[in-house]
Amino acid sequence: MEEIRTGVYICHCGLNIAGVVDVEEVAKYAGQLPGVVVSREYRYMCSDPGQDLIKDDIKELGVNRVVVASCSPRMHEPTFRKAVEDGGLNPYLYEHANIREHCSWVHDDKELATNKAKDLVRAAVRRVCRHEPLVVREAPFTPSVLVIGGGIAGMQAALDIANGHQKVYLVERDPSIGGHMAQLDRTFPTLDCSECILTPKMSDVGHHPFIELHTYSEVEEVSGSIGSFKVKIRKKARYVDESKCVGCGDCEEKCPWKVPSEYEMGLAKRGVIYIPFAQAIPNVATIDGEHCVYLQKGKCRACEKACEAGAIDFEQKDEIIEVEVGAIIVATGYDQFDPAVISQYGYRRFDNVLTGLEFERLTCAAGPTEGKILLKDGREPESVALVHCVGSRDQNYHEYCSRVCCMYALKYAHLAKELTKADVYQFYIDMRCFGEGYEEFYNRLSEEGVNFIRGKVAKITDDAVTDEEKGKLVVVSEDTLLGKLIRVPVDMVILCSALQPRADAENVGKILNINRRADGFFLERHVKLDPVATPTDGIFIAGCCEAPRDIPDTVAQAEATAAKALSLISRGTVTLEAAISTVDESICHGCGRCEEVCPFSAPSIVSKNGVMVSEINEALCKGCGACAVICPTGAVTIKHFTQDEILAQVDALTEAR
Amino acid sequence: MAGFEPQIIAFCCNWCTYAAADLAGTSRMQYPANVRIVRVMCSGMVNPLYVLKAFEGGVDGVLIAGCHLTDCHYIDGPTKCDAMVDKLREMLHVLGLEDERLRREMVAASEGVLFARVIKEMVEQLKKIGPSPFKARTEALA
Amino acid sequence: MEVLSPYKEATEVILEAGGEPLKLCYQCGLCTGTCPWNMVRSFLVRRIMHEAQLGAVDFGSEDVWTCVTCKACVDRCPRGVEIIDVMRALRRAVASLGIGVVPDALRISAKNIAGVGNPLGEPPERRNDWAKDLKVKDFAKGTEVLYFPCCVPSYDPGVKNVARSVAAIFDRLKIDYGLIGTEAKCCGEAIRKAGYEETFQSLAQNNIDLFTSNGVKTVVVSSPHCYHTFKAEYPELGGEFEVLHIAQYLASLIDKGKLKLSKELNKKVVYSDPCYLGRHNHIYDEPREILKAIPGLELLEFPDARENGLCCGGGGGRIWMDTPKGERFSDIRVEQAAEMGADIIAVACPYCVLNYTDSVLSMGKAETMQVKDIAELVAEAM
Amino acid sequence: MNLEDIIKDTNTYYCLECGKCTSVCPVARYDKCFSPRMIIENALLGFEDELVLDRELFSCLTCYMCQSECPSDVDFPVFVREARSLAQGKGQHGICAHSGQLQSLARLMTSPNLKQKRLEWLSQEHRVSEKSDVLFWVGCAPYFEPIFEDIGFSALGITKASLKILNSLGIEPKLLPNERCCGHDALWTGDVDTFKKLAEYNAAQIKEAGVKKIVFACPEGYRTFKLDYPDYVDLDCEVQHISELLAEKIAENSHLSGKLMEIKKKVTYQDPCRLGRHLGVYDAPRKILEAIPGIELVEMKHSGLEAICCGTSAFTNCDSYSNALRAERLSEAVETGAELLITACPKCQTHFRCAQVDKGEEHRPTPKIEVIDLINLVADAIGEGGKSSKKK
Repeated sequence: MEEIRTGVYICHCGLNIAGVVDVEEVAKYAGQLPGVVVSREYRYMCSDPGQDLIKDDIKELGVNRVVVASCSPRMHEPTFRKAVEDGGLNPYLYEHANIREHCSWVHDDKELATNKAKDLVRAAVRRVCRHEPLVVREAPFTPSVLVIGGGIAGMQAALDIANGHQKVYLVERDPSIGGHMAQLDRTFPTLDCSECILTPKMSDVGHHPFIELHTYSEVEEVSGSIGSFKVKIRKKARYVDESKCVGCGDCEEKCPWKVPSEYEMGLAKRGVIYIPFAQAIPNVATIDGEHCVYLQKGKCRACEKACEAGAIDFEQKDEIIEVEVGAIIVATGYDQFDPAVISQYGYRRFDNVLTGLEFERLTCAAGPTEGKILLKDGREPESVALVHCVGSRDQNYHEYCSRVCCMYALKYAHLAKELTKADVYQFYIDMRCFGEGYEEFYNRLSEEGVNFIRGKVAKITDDAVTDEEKGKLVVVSEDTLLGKLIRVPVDMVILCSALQPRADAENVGKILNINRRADGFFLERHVKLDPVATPTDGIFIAGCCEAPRDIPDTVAQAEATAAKALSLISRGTVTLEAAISTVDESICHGCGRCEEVCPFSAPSIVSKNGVMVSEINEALCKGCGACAVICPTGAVTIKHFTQDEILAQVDALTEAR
Repeated sequence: MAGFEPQIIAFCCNWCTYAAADLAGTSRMQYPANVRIVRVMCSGMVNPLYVLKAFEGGVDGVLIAGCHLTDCHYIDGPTKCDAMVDKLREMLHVLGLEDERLRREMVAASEGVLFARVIKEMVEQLKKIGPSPFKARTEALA
Repeated sequence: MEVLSPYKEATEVILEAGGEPLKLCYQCGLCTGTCPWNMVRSFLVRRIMHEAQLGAVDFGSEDVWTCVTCKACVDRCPRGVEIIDVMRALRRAVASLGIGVVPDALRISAKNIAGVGNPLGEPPERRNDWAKDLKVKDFAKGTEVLYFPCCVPSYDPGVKNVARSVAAIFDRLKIDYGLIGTEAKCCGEAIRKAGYEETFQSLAQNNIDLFTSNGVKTVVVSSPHCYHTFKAEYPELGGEFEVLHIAQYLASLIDKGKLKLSKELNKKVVYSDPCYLGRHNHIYDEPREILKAIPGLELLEFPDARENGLCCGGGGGRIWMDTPKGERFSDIRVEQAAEMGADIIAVACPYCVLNYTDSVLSMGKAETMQVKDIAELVAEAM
Repeated sequence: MNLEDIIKDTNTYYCLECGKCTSVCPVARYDKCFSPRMIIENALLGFEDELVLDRELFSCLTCYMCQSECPSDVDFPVFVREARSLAQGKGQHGICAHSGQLQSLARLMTSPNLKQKRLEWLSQEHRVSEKSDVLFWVGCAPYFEPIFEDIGFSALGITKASLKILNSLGIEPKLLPNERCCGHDALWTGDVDTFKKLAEYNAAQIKEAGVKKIVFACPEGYRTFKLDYPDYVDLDCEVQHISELLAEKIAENSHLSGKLMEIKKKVTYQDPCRLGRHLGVYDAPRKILEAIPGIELVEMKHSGLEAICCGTSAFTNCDSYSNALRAERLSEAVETGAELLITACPKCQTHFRCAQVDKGEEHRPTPKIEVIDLINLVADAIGEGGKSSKKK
């Protein structure tokens, strides 16, 4: 048997660890543990000189096992494995002790923290003796990417990848791509027209030879893992043959049934067969099966008669398409917070209390009022109030700052000023104008004579107490700078509603097996250093499905995910988990419990020399360990997490120091 | 039971609860130093023997914590872990061990606050019920 | 310009006295906008929070004593600041630590409560006199229900009928109930909100010991204030009883079919949610169910009902303090009720009875409008 | 004890290296690396490390097949047992089945102030008596329930059946609320420390209970109390397997025999090694089977002194060889044409049931036959009648 020669390295992490844990004492303690030949402490083990200590000791002292006690292994285990490998050892002959996140940062008592650090190091030393060298394997990477969501984020990511001549499957739930950005009129702070900058991109996506676009489709099932995800896409029946439809719109005209248009935020109606908006991609009609009188009641077919191209196909059925991709980009966007739950704001009770997106449609030249800001009764408002932080920065709804509302409120203030002669009042708590050109935009609006009132609106009422208030909506708030309660009578109130996670985010998370934060948005792998990756390898997130953000940030994120996906494709292979299950055939009874319990179908019972035993398909095994727990005989073990290794750690932790 | 400091071993899944404990650290949340974490890849990887051995070693409480049912990196690890814990609890019950000594939690990666709270609660609870009945065994052996 | 220097010691006193959550306040002013006082006069809740954060509170100001603890602001506060706790802490700093002056009316009530166990200064031995002729039995071990009427119906001749109605209902339904001995004292809810923490502690301890030694398991109360403190505050001091407000108790009897109301009442009735029943304890439906069970009764709703209900002005110890004409919330309520054409304002709280009755009288509406506790209406309808 | 002492104590010096042991050894038939002769030879040559670090040391079933053939009367099972205690000292404990939970439970039971809840299953239908001087040994049954649920085995079913039989014989036994593991498995896997502690706690409790006789439904507990406890603790108590007690009563023609209902079944009987070769109890179970009307007993190819072990001992080294051995034994049972395989040992039952879950060999799947305990069969034969005796 080889002699165990362990090297132990205690990191100070500046004062992050050394400020609480007595690192010298821990190193001294580790030095006298069985099998330890060298024990050092160093200011920053992750630095080059720190890593060199390990490499040198391997070469000079014949160290053949390494323990580093520093930050979380989720941070630097790969770093030190690499150092061990560079030193000439197998990278798995390494064990990490977490004495920062799990020790110095959570305990301020120096003695207790030092003792805990000693215990953790002792356990790591005991465990590392039992580590075996493991071989890292590679598997081919399928050079294609699934992008979920056809808003600006999804489109940008898809275009970047496709322009690199790699295959993209872009799946959009709605009949057209474009997302929320297609509903916007102008964009802050430059006030350039949203449509003008978006439609060329939409058109590119629609015609790109490397993009396979599936609109009116949903991802139904995802299996497999990085490099080889198998995806089932449900292409919902739109009852229109996409290849025949020319997008003339005759059918919608003839359709006798009208329903509120989602695109127009319910401010206008659309046909049951419809093209959501003029620039829709693909420019084909879709029958809304839920409302179609023929599909529901068996009578009508007016559209069929109107369609010269003969594109209507009532026999169409949902179709399941299966594709294989190497990586997935999630860009599913956001929902607008429904302010009706804040009863004192009177949304849906008062005609002229609008949400941001509704106002957006009013200002749009192609919108229901042809770009005129009008009250329900057709008058032009003489005064407009903008209420900030509706549903955000409020623990009763969403605790987070919704990030874009201050800026879009300024944009609305400008549009109201530009398109009407109205007085504009902004009710804000704090103005957050942090982006490029944003503070300048705020200055510009101040110059334009917008009234800024610092205070969270308490209620909106039509209960007039003065003649001036009669027939108006009265916005009640404290002006916190004056220290006075004020009542501002206005004609129109715009509620700057928060961006919130999509209603189906939970379900999407389940399908993709990615986590969500407490606020309901998708969780990034590391908030600062890995912001577009998820903890699941090969799945990336871009745009508002991760948190509220504006268009520039969304686009930047989308490009980042594209770069991540392209870099995986250009590498061509993925590293497979080395710490996987293995079977000792001399012990196995072939009972099949492992086969039953495995969610990845890695084990199967096969005949070996006539005897039925379990065999592990290494490409499928993820190393979750369920088979080892269920195995009654002890034939199955998980490499690197063997019973022997974990018990060594448990035993060491229960021993006296 | 003055001065009694319970000893806890926590088996935490790499993807959720271990990350939650990291987050508790990054956010500098203070919690009692009575816990030692053993990292496992999945709560479904926790063998009942690990828990029994920890009790043999004289710990006062064991925590098994991992992803929520639908968050599992390996699809259904938490469900398997629950089934294992149910059986194990039955045995520990026959042994006369207080139910509180084996705690099963689901703590997502974002729930650093919850992790710190679970540890605090567990330490308080164990302080109330006192040392593990198996502690005397290790003391008798020593 | 007056230069303000934050007074650190005062902040510490407030934080120590239980105002910890105020650190979270981000000065949005929603509390001020929500506060009913601003319908009648200026009361800048937000500014008090900021003063308290900085330790720059003017303890001599009447603002310290203004809050009616109706909880409208707390429920809406985006940062979850426990504004009532902060107000209580300010008052405690004055009342217990002597930093400022306690208003006279409050000081007298506080003295009465501490001295004879009721705010009215009545002799303790006469606590159960309201029931003298009713032969209500004394609570003894094994009695099913303890009825605890609150000091106001016990002593105030104008409100006695609330307690007597409950007794009448219970007798008719043959409910096994009793009254606790005259050693009982004020529940202490309001005096605690008024800052007299020590008085509260001693009242609570007295009542807990009394209930426990008599083997009380279930207490039925007429006052939402008693309900709140028994339910939410006594358990911390070791008093765990099943507490039911009379509205809950009667509603469940109606639901089970045990209480049937047969006598018609052809009146328009508007129900005013007491803050301590509604916002503090989320009991909105039971009183309405009771009223709906009275045949002939037409139930009206105030425009600001339930979660948005307007306070009568009597919470937080304000019931003992003078509120000048023109600043009384109860006047606003009576005016609203009159506009709606209501014949009766129904309430479920003795303080509400006091305040509304006062308003009806002072506004000269006694001919057309009555104020009744739901127990009174039920007793009449049986 | 050192290796030399062990060799001395077990007659190993007299080994002639004839190899008869290996030739009759059921394990050696499948596991070509396992040879009792080689194990002894290593010991005699003083190769202690080779002896104790070899996983095969824990493969021996201690079934006593070899000793019956040994011309020098070498007590190989005891030799192995003692050698394992040396191995334990070097951290070797064989391959523990069921993750080693059962071994761990035994160790946990060495805690002094244990307050088990091991009798919660007890219900009104069983009559037990605090005052009785007969103790019924419940054993591991309450702990087995969750572990063996998935193979449909209920150890408590045997315990309950035992109580039913004892009650119908007019015995209302005493049960110990804090009985520990008897220590059988600990002793046979060389964990002598644990065994000693368990024996001491049990002896003290039994003494305090003031019982005269202990009845077992488990041959392992029975063997341990009868042959091993006397070496470690001072316990003056009669011990008996329930099959012996029952056979006795049947022979006395007590009221039980007449009451047995007819069960028309062809059955075969597995002699548990502990009951058979260890303690020589072969007849009692057969007498009982004969006494049940309708039961036709057919013997397997190997039975009685030659009976083949169920294949696993002390839940250790339950490997593919032991599984093959078990499959062979099941084939023998099936070949008799019996519908039921009767055993008198709960552990035989777990192993036979477990094996039937396994896939066996590609072209010869593990034979299937229902396995039940003798005690359950008798309890069935008593039927509801068992309860009527209450009136007496």
